[in-house]
Amino acid sequence: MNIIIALAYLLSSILFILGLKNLGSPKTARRGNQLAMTAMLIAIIVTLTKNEILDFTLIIIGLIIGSAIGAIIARKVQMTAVPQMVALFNGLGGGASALVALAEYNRFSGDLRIDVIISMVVSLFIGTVTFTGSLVAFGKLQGLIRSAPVVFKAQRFLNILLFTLFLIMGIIVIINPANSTGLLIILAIALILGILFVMPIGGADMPVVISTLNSCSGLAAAATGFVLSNNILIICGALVGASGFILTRIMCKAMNRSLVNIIFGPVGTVSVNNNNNDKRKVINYTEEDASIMLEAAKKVIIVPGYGLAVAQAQFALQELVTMLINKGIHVRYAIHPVAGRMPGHMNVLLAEANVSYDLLFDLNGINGEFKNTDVALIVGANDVINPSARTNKESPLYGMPILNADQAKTVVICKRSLSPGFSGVDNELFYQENTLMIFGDAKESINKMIQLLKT
Amino acid sequence: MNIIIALAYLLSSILFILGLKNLGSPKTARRGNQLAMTAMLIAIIVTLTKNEILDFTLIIIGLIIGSAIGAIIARKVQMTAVPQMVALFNGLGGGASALVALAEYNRFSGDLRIDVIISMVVSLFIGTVTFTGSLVAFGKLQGLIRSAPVVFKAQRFLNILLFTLFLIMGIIVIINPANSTGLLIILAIALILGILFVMPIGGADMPVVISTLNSCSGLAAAATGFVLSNNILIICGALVGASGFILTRIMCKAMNRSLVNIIFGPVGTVSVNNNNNDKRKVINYTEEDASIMLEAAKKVIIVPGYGLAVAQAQFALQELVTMLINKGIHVRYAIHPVAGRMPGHMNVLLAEANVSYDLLFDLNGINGEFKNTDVALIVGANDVINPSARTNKESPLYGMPILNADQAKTVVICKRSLSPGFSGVDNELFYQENTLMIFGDAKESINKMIQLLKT
Amino acid sequence: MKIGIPKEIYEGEKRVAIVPKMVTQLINDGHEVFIETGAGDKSYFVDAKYERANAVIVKDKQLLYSEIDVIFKIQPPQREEFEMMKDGTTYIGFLSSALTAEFFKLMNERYITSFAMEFIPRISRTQSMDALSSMASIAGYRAVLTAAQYLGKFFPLLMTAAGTIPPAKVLVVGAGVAGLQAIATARRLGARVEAFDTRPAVKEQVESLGAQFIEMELVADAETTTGYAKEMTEEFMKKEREIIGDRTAQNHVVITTAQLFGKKAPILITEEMVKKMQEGSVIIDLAAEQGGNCEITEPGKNICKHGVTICGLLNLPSTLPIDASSMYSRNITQFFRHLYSTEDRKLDFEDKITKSSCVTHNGEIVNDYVIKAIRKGANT
Amino acid sequence: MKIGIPKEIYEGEKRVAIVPKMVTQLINDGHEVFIETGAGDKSYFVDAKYERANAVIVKDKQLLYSEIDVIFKIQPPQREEFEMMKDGTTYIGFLSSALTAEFFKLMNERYITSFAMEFIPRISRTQSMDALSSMASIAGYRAVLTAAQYLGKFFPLLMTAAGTIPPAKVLVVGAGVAGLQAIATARRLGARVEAFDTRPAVKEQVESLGAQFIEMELVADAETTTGYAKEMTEEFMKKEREIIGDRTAQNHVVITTAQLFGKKAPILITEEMVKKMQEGSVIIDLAAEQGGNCEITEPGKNICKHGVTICGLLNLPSTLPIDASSMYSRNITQFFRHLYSTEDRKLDFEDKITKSSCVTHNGEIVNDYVIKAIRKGANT
Amino acid sequence: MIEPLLVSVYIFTLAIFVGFETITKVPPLLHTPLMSGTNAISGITLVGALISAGAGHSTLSTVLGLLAVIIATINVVGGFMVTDRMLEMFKKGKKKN
Amino acid sequence: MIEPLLVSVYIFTLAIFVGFETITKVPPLLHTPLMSGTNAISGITLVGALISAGAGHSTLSTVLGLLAVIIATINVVGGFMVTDRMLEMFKKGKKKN
Ligand SMILES: NC(=O)c1ccc[n+]([C@@H]2O[C@H](COP(=O)([O-])OP(=O)(O)OC[C@H]3O[C@@H](n4cnc5c(N)ncnc54)[C@H](OP(=O)(O)O)[C@@H]3O)[C@@H](O)[C@H]2O)c1
Ligand SMILES: NC(=O)c1ccc[n+]([C@@H]2O[C@H](COP(=O)([O-])OP(=O)(O)OC[C@H]3O[C@@H](n4cnc5c(N)ncnc54)[C@H](OP(=O)(O)O)[C@@H]3O)[C@@H](O)[C@H]2O)c1
Ligand SMILES: NC(=O)c1ccc[n+]([C@@H]2O[C@H](COP(=O)([O-])OP(=O)(O)OC[C@H]3O[C@@H](n4cnc5c(N)ncnc54)[C@H](O)[C@@H]3O)[C@@H](O)[C@H]2O)c1
Ligand SMILES: NC(=O)c1ccc[n+]([C@@H]2O[C@H](COP(=O)([O-])OP(=O)(O)OC[C@H]3O[C@@H](n4cnc5c(N)ncnc54)[C@H](O)[C@@H]3O)[C@@H](O)[C@H]2O)c1
Repeated sequence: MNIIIALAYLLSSILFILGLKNLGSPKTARRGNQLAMTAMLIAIIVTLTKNEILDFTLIIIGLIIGSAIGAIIARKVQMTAVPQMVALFNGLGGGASALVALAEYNRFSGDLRIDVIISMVVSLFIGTVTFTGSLVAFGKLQGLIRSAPVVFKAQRFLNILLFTLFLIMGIIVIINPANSTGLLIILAIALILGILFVMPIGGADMPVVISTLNSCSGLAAAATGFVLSNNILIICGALVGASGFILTRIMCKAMNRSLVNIIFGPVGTVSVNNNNNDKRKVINYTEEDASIMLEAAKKVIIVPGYGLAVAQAQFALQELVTMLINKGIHVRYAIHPVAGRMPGHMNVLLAEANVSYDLLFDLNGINGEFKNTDVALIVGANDVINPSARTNKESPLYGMPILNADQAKTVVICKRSLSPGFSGVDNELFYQENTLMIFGDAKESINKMIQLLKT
Repeated sequence: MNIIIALAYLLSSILFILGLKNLGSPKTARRGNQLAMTAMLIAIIVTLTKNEILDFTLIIIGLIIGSAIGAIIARKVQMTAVPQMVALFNGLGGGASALVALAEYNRFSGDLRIDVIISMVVSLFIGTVTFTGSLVAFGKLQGLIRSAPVVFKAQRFLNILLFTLFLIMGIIVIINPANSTGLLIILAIALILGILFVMPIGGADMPVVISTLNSCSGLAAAATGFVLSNNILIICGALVGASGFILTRIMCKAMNRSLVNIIFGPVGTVSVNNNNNDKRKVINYTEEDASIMLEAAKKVIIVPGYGLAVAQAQFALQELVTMLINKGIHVRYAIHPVAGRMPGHMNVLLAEANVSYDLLFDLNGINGEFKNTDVALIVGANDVINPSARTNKESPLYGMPILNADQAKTVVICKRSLSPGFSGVDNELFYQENTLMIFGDAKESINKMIQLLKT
Repeated sequence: MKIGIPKEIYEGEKRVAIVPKMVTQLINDGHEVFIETGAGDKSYFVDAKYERANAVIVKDKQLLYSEIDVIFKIQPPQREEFEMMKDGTTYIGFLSSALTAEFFKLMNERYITSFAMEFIPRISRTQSMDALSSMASIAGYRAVLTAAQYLGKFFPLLMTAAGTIPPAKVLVVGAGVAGLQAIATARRLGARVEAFDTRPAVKEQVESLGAQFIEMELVADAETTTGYAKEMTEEFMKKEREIIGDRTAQNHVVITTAQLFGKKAPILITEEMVKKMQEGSVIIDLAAEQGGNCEITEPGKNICKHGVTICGLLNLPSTLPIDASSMYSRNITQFFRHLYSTEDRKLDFEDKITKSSCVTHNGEIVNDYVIKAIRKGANT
Repeated sequence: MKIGIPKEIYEGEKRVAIVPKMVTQLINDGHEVFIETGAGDKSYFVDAKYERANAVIVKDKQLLYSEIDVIFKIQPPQREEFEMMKDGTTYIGFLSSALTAEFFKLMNERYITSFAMEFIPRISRTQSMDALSSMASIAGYRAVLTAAQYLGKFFPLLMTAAGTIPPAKVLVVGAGVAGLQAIATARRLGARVEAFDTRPAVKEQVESLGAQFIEMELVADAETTTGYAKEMTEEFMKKEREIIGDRTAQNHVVITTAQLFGKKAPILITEEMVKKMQEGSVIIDLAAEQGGNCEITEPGKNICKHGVTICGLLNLPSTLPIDASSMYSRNITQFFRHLYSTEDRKLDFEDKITKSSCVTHNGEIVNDYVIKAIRKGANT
Repeated sequence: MIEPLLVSVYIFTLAIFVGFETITKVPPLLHTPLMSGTNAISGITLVGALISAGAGHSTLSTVLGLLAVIIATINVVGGFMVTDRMLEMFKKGKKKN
Repeated sequence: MIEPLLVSVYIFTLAIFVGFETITKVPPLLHTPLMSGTNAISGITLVGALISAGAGHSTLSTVLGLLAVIIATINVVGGFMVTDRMLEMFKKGKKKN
């Protein structure tokens, strides 16, 4: 190992670490991505200077083709299609690891140290599973394959069988590295297992699956690093493997599911209203999301309702508002004439919290403003923002003037559940695309937001 | 390197990392220490099984003597003398690294790879500086040496001179590893530099110095690891080096000083009242400290005063109280009859924040309780807890009944400065040994505590 | 249309049915507004303000009545007012306390179309017309102020150098609109407040205002389909009085608001219970209009008996004339707009709100509820 | 010692100088307490309660006076009371409004040792004896309640289906003890409050209660060494009236408390300013006792002029008799305890508090302040 | 023989720790960008592919290597660019698509 | 020749990162225990001392090694014990002496 190359790789690793660190926080994410790009560039250039590399033409061609395709996809893809793109890219990464393992195997044709052959088998297996698994995930998200979970009877049994077979073949190959058929069998098993692994999982759970596969592709890269005794591959692979694992855990938590439940769960779709159509799916957003939206906003309108009184969240709410105002955000309260359970209920509450009267606007005073507002933060209100009062003649609310919170760019709603308010009418605003539902007691939710905005 | 040993070292490293991580948080600190102990035990046992080691008698004797001395000191030392003990131990650690470097030098007597000799020089130098520096710090804290900063004219010049000399000698030795005189000169320079480094720093800044030296002793150990190509030394040394550095930075921040300022500052003592005697020194405690004390408390009494009104901190305060109560802590408010600036001022405030009347106690109702109270949390009050009203006949406050907050086990006082209250009288409670002063706007301080108690 | 606002002649009435701000709105809607001179004086809306809003000030009452199509009033018409009304006029105002045989006779003789504000159904979209709610809010607020005025104690807790003054304790019986407002106001002033109601849904509402709810084994269906309280059995009432009796002796102020729509108010506080109260306590009986929740309440009077002051105040909203007029005026305007919301400004008796609130039309009683009540009265 | 509490005979006075709780404490201190029958009736402390506290109920006033060593009173003695006092008795109560030549003559003739509650120096350790503060607190609280009672508007902001009711705006002039309490109470009720005072230190205090402070170029030394406000130059007063005049036209309620210790109250609101106020506004003049801060205030009366109600209420603390009595009673007890705190129960004229508060002793006027005032009066 | 493997294991372990510690709390709105970013980083396998493709040993190796280079490059370039696009639009606080 | 050094540098760097990341925010009351704890950990140099002392090369090496063993052991044993004492008393929420 040439000393310069080693040190350059070290520098690259450090940049990768810093990049990853920055990627995890909203404020620095973009810089993080750029750091990681730089790191990658250094790693590539350094590798090209290695004297193991004899033939550049093919490499250059490969790089150009790959870059072109990658850039075109990245540029053309619709923002809504990003998840499947990530899946696709991820599959390619895994596939590349597997290919490298195969190439190296071919290069040394059987003359392999035990640790190298172990690494090869691992790299091949994980890389391939990642490859096909990701492709299936891509297909499901892109609508090429039926998104619903595909379950058949002996599935779990088959999985176990195949996995056992892999273990046996793996041992055989490791004992006798020259057994190339064994390696091909492993390849085949991995191809199938990847498909079987993802098929039974429903579209809604795909993000978690992709994250898991992402972690795997990191591990595959690390295994490739073991094959090549290349530290940067090991470090980056391990980084991605570990952080991908953590990310998967975080995502599971956000969905209130466990990973085991997602992978082996009887039915793989999350849907709060099972009896309703697909549109009525609700994502559990968190206070972090709300705080990101609030922080990025220029104009915010707060709509308090009866739930604010029940939660006694007025003090917390006002603290949040003061914080936002101090951050230069334009914040107002919109008070619906019948919010709460008695005339002036909201006024009593907000007066307790010493909210300046100048921040309070009544329906006429503010209803035109929602459409210019970045975030409408609804705290324990329901009927007073129910759009069915405008449109649905059957609704008991029909004819009651409502606050046009639905016209805001983003609507953040804090309440404990999807249950209706005083009038007992369901609220379609909860299912609107630009709505973030934050479930929980309003006071707790607001307090969490305060905490998050402080840091 | 034997594979079992290598893996055992790896395990030990992992335990060290986990131990260090746990040491950083109040709740897990003890477990962290135990993990680190376990890790150390594993590392020692594994080392003893190494086949490089031929002679056990001396080692066993050394271990027994060292353990005995260490255990006796640790057991006998007064809690107040802990800082100097840490300094002493730290010096010994640095010394040990230096000794190992010398021993290894002697063992290979000149026949050394360049990286090894570099590492040796670094280890010897840093280890020795740590050794003498720590001993001086110990002497100052123990009162063996005058604690005040010792400054003489050409000091800085001398330091630079010696350091340059070290660099020159270092290069000479590295070029010609057989030059043992050079090594001894380096040793001598390091001995002197350690002393010169710490002498000019005053007693109050010692903790920061010790932390810096601690970081150095970690680096010395890492350098020793380079000498011996021993990974666990490298890992642990780096861990301690890095975390010690971070800790130093944190401590400097808590003292509102920079490291540079501490080491090169013209006068090395911190004292808020320079014109007063030593007793009137005040430490800047932080909300973290307050929250640790509050969390560990069983009984808490809150004393609000006029500052609560000025800061409009009543809502935050009540939130804090609710949190503490939910944690099972017994919390009450003590309302002094003339707290604030009008009769019933505190009542108006606390009623705004919806504080239940059942939590409020007047002077007669609660004054006997302070002595059984773990923490008295004073929020913007001053005159009403000024003990001079009890004892000092000259004080304008003399004869006014006060709340006996000073009798609580710990007194936490939130105010912006040391300035006096309405009556203009200085308050000796601020300088009492069991008082934590938290400077800052009461609302901000309380809000920080809330945040800290939440995690 | 031509809208007329005569001066209220009911004794002690200080409100006016329309305030200048609403005059402007009605004129913008294309109506004409006639107002009797001095109609707003007692609520500080002087003629000049109406003039500025382009209302026509009419000096003579009779002239006013003869000019207009629609009368906006608050208090039900008295005999002399009937006599001035033009045949076929539309009348809007509170009516429920005046539904006597004589009333119907006079109304129908003159083919007056009359609407009772009380009969507007209480559904989501009528909340802006709901004068019962707006006036009850005022009553609840004033009840507490009156209690604070009569009570010889501070409402809030005060810990001072001159001793600790414990807070006043306030009991609110009946946590409807007025009761809730009373709770909120008393809490604002710093009193310890507890409340009781027969409808279980109220518990959460009371607690959301920071007051204690007094628990009692409640009857499951205490609520009618329209959200009003049902009349209770005598057994239940006995139990309720026991529980309230326990509490009245502990509290310094008792505010009662228990009403049953269209019935005499239930007796919740007996003289026995008053005797057991602390000297200096105050009872504010908001149900005085319906006979009172307290046995010894004398409607319209403040009496002091057994050391307790018992206020049987009537027409509390009128004691806050400025805002009461503003609110009522908005309610009646919104209602009027709804009634004549069709293109051709004809009444639509298919509409639920119009149908429920109309009492007499074209010489006949058209209100189901009234017809039922008359039949029932005739039977017994 | 034998302490006696005669019934207050001053018109409208409902307080009593000692409440049963304090009787118990005095008796525990080793004194005897005699109280005239019915003395506590108006504040709901009936004889039975005193009896339970072991006071001796005395039916005959004359008998009471002749029995006792120390008299606890609130209002200054009237002629008929002087006549009943035994020679050499000690008298404690408010006195400053009664310091006439006749008073001194009567006091000294009978060798009465008299203490004025108003003259207790306002230092840290006397806060528990400070009846001026405790009574001012009550006045501030009652002032707001009275204003709320007279104002035809809600105090709080209400956004309801019947329209948005803007909050009442309250201006407090003079933010001493009474003013601050008024601010706090008005804020509690939800009003928008602004305040003005000549002492700059008050700004922070006003803001700490959530009210706005009206800025004016203040005079640097507006405060005397004892913390009271100084009398201002006429030029300053003119400027002040201008600024206040701007504000009074904006506010619905004006509460004035500006007083200068021992002087006539400054005129801050002229009739001109009243004319510019909104119809229906209310002025509560807490300085009525000293002539009033408003030019047209009639002390003791509520008048309505230019559409504005001006209340010149006197003796507001007496309208909250229960708590006012409790607080005064604690003040006077603490004061009495201090006076006779020596072993031998002799007065110690070296003591600052005793010295400043004593008016007459042994047939002579002993109070420096009073002597100075008399000399000054004699000069002019 | 075993020494390089052990070194790799050490490095792997430490890197795992670094990976665990760096990502601690990520709000859901960042989940996708972060996933996309780490995905691009895992394209580091490109380095391995370059070596395989460039070593020029056998044709099969070279072809496999070339294929690996192409797809790994797609992963890297596409991954970073998509991530950047996502982060850019999200920073402006626009509503989700 | 240089390879082992490079490996050591990699491991050193990664360990530095781990060290930086693990300690982020420590309240002042924990400063002393943490310092004491890391100080004990830095006693890991004992491992080096053991090797020096046990290798039995020259007397000087052995003596130096023995000395190193003794003082490093004091550091380790004393350090951990003092830390534990501190943390124990602090956990009970007693007041700072
Ligand atoms: N103002 C009046 O005078 C008056 C009088 C009578 C009736 N009303 C009627 O009351 C309604 C008022 O509308 P609104 O939007 O204020 O209230 P709402 O429609 O009743 O909705 C209140 C919402 O708050 C949520 N909530 C309850 N407790 C909560 C907590 N602790 N934390 C977070 N959320 C909580 C509930 O959802 P979860 O259970 O999912 O949390 C509920 O959906 C109108 O229909 C109005 O007509 C008003
Ligand atoms: N209650 C009454 O009726 C009445 C009337 C008149 C006078 N007084 C007198 O007022 C005094 C009351 O005692 P007290 O203990 O309540 O008050 P205090 O003795 O006046 O002390 C208040 C303390 O609050 C601090 N403070 C001010 N603003 C703050 C903020 N934003 N955040 C944190 N701290 C803040 C100040 O210190 P920093 O500047 O360092 O922050 C000050 O030392 C007594 O002397 C009493 O005699 C009472
Ligand atoms: N549009 C709407 O949705 C709307 C509008 C206004 C009011 N409301 C609801 O209608 C309900 C009635 O309001 P209201 O104020 O007109 O009622 P009300 O004036 O008829 O009665 C006052 C209260 O007294 C209570 N009460 C009756 N008998 C009692 C007894 N024996 N003991 C104790 N309490 C007794 C009732 O339950 C009621 O809460 C309220 O809950 C209110 O929220 C709904
Ligand atoms: N022991 C103590 O420390 C203690 C006890 C009680 C009161 N005090 C202080 O004494 C001060 C006086 O209290 P008070 O209520 O008895 O005062 P007060 O009744 O004599 O006067 C009321 C207020 O009117 C103000 N005022 C006078 N002239 C004015 C003018 N021209 N314009 C506007 N405002 C004017 C005064 O500044 C004062 O704030 C207060 O600040 C109080 O805090 C101190």
